[in-house]
Amino acid sequence: MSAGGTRAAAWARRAAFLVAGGALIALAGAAAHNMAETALFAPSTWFYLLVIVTMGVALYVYIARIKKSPHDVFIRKIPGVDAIEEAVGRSTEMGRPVLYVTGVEETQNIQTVASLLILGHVAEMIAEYDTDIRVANAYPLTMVLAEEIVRQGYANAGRVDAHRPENVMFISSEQFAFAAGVNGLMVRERPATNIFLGRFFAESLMLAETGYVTKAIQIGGTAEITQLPFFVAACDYTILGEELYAVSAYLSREPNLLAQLKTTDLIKAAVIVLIAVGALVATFGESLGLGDFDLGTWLMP
Amino acid sequence: MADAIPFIEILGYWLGIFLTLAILSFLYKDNPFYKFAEHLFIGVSIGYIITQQYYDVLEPKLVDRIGVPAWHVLLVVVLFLVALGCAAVAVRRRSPASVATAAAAVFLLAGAVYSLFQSGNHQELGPLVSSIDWWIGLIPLVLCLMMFAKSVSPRWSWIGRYPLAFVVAFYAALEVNGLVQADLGAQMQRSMADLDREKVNINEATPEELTQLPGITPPVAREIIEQRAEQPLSSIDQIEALPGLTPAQRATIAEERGHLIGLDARAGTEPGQRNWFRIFSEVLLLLGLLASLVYFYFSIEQKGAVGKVSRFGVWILMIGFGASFGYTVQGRLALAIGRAIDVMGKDKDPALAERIQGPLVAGISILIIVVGIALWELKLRRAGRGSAGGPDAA
Amino acid sequence: MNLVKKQLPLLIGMAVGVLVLAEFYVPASWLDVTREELLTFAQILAAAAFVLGGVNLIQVNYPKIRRREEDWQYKVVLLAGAAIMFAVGFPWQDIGENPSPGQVTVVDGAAAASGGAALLRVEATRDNALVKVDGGSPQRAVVDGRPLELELQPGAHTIHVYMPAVGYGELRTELEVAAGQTAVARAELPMLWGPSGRVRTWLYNYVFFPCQATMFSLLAFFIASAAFRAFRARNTEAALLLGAAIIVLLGRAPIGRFIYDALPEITNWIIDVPNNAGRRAIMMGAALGGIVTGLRVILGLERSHLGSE
Amino acid sequence: MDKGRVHNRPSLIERLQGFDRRWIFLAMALAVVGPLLRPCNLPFKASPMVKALYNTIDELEEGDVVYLSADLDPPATPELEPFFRAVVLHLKRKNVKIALGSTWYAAPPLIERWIRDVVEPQIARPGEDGYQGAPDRPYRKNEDYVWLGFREGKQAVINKLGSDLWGNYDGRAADGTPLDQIPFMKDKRQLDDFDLVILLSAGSPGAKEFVQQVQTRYNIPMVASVTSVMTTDLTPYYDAGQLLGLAGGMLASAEYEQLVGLPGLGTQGADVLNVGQIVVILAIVFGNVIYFASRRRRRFS
Repeated sequence: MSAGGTRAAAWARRAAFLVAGGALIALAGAAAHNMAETALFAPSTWFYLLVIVTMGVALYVYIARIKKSPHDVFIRKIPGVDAIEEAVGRSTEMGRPVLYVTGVEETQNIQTVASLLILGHVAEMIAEYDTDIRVANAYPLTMVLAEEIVRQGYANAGRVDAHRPENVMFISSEQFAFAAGVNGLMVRERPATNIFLGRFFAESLMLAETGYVTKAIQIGGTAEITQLPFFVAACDYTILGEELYAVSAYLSREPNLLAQLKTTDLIKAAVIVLIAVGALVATFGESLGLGDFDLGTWLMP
Repeated sequence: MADAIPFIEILGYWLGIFLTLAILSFLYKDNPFYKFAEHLFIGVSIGYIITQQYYDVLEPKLVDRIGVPAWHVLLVVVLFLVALGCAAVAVRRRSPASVATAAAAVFLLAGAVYSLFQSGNHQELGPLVSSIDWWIGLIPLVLCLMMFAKSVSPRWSWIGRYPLAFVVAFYAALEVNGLVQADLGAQMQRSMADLDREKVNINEATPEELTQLPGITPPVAREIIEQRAEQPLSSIDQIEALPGLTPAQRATIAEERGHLIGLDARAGTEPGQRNWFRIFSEVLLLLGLLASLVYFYFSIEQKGAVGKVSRFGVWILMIGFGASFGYTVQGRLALAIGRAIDVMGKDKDPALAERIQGPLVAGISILIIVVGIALWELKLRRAGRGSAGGPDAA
Repeated sequence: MNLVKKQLPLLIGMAVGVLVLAEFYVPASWLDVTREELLTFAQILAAAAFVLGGVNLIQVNYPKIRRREEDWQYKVVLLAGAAIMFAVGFPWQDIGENPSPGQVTVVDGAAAASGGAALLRVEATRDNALVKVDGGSPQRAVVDGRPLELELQPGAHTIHVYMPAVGYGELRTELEVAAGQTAVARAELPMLWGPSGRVRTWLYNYVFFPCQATMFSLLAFFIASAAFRAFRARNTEAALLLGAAIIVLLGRAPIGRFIYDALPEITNWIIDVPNNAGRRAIMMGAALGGIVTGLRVILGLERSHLGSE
Repeated sequence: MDKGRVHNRPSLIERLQGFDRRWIFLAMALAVVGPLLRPCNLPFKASPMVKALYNTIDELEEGDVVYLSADLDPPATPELEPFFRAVVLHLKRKNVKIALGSTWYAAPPLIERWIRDVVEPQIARPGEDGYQGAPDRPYRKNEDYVWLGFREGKQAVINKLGSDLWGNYDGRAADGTPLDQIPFMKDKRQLDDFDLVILLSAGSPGAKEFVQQVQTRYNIPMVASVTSVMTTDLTPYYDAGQLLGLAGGMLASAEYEQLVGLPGLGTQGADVLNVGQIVVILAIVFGNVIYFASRRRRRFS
């Protein structure tokens, strides 16, 4: 099996190399073909391309580095993350399930992806604690993924037998029918912990409110900023915006995710510096002898 | 013409009012009326979504492009798969049954393909099939069928990975390009602006710049331009005194005066006038932005100076969240107001509202729901189950 | 099988991602064409996903009815609702001959008309039909059980016979009459099925619309209760949030000006300065996060969305 | 023992904390219905973002064509329908042609209703109470306006509108009329060809996705009227000049109604907002008074 696996993997790598190489050649060829009529590259987009390429390269560099020495990576404490384990523990004590809501967006949404990543770790934790989980999904595709991820979480904890597929539910893709469905679940099953991670819209308040009334410990997190005030208001712990992505890295310590976090931080630092310099140049440029130079327009004509 | 509206429509309004109140009864507790309305709504929305998606997207983009009814193509694809599967089994097991099935499938397949070409309604199919465009049109159909594979059997769920991988990567790429331009680039550009932008000099400004000013509508801007062509304005007061203005315009301008954020703060009559409050605001905007970005910087422990900066950033974020909260409350209230206006018939033609009698129907609905819930609770109590859970049952 | 089951989907994803990504930076026309095709594929798949969702819901709910699980009666309501909405969404009138909305015939002789005028008689099969002549104000087509008769000036006219409700065929024609002629408009106004049909629109207007809108309006109530029971000035941050919230609430209501006339201005300033500063930071941070996650998907480093074996 | 019993009896504050929230629901219901029965018509003035929107539309000229994307569903009607009525009146007075489209499946019957009630008939009739300013004229289908229909696809559909609007709508209007037979649509092949894009957004996909996918890329003049909830999400776009005007929520719609002189649903609703918002503020204040009072008690005992 393992030999077959490696051989297949090797073939896959070769195939990947071929496809990628072929695509590149095709791209170059077609571009050359088009050169006569159009330019190879839209010059006004250079800064965007620079950002994307830098991020792509940084991602690979960080992955390599983190794989070599995974413990050298520093990430600041994120309040609200430690709360998840605590809450799962409390659920176990009370003998009540943990409710995990993956948000009301489809799988292609990056927040849903982050939520599903965190779900994997929560599922593992739950399998270890021998607690029950309920996962509520707003889209069938999300449900399909969530189910596999929960199964994997149970498998990682060595308890595949305890996984029950019907605990991962598709409620409704109609936003409020979804909220009502999850509310009904909370009222009926009285989970001791509610975890809302992913993209949320208007239903965040309904969910957090009902959860508050059922006296569950609530952890809310979304990058959908309009909903954050309500999570701040009604949840015990809140994961603010981008921290959502950081959480998945923090929990898993997985090279990929840590590299993602490091890459964003790298560019973020550059952005902070650029903005500060740009604003100063725009304001004091004339006294510094730079004339009308505007960094913003220079970067993004 | 409210009297011409068929009675069935009036009945519809009544049903709508009843369902509205049935859903609002959730506020008392979860109950059969709410559940009925909720399930009816979910059901209707499923039927609605499927048909809407079919007629507006799948039919024009998929079915019309293929040029034959989708079921016909589906039949061909299914038969093809059956034939292929049987052939594979036949080769491996050498079983006569699967050979026969495969042969039958191939025979039917040939028939189906033949009928595809021969069907009288689709005579243009021949040239269609010979075009590459037609074959490209088949790709999404195949992807759709792959997506449905999991519904048929969990063992086929891996087939669903193809459309899924396509969709996820596709949207990821769209989003990357959108984010880098609109949410990163454009915002950076705005943040690098001059902190000390001078007041708009109304003697020099373009009409566009003028209309950006509070209280200056395009007609007022035209007046200013006319006036300054004769003689430059010497003070902001002169705008109010322009001869061509209507009293309403004059009143608006008077309202928009103000040295801190109003017209006087934003406009001057000479070049190079400073707007100190604006400078303060721009500096705060910049520092607030940078501090909030520092809060979201994860590679450094937030202690000492960094801690202070990021704490300032959190404060800025919280003020923003407060603003967001205020707006959200308003939005939610508007939803309830909308329902109240609808039920009370305030948005309708008076004659129609007269026929609907919204408040009366609402009263009757409330009565029905109250009596119904009371009976239901009584029944539950008799059955010894106590009160059912509701939003306040904790 | 790993190749077919895992690597190949990933590779397809990578290829699609790179193409769509590159299209913005490389102004090659073949990339444009490819992108247009891919966009259409994505649209079709998005629509098909909704259909799949509906099918799944039926798959989930039907066993509940069969097993008589708790609240199974409501699932029957759900499935019935879906079935009815689905059935009425089909344009049944397209099967066979399409029913005509009626026709106008012009005959000689207009007994009731005064000299020099023509006559229009509207024979509508539906009592509620309305008639508009030359875009004027509508009139009932059936008056006291008798067909409407109108005098027309000789010449060209537009006649519009319709129902005051959606989902019926309408008769819209232009005709020319001479003095002394009678135009007879026979309006059948058949009831239509399908996307803009009678029953479907009725169900949308009186079931889908009020239910969905009311579901949302529950939030007005929940927000009031959350404000009372959960919204606490626990610390500096929460206090700032609260303070800003109250100012904005007052400043964004007409009453704010009566309490303190600079409140709307202060509100605008809060929105423009602190709010925009924080919001922009979040936006930029989220954009960076989104870009890296997107890149990971495109580069094939991220495969959790494909599930595991 | 006596002491203990005194302690066990719930204090006023504790009783207030256990207060049945259904009383708040009732207060809210009264706050919403009451002002509708007895309007007080407090005056208000338009905020800068709404005025900017008004000015942008006011600068359109006769014969211009706007693309109006109504990405909404029934719950958004109280906030966006008044704006739709007001802006359509404004456009009709200026004799601007309107192309309507949607990216939300829940919208089509609603938009068809609005077309019947607002776009086609004359809405500002001279001499009628409440209406100020010039009258408008009835709009004719496929001559003055076109209803293009709904297409699914989130970001994909918006991206497609930016590059190939005709392709997105498969070359035909919702009623099946080919677009090349509609004179004013002949040269409107993509969003950039329109003189202005007006967005009515109730969520995602909506104004945010339009700015991300097409506005910044093609530099399309764009204004948006959005639900209250989304407003603060979009203000940075307005501030950075990506949106030329922004109207957020019912009050903004009322302000627009006031600017065009068509007091309607928004103005009616703005009145109710006063009372409702005061109820919420009182709820926050009372809730916190109780919270702090109980905290102090706990500290003393």
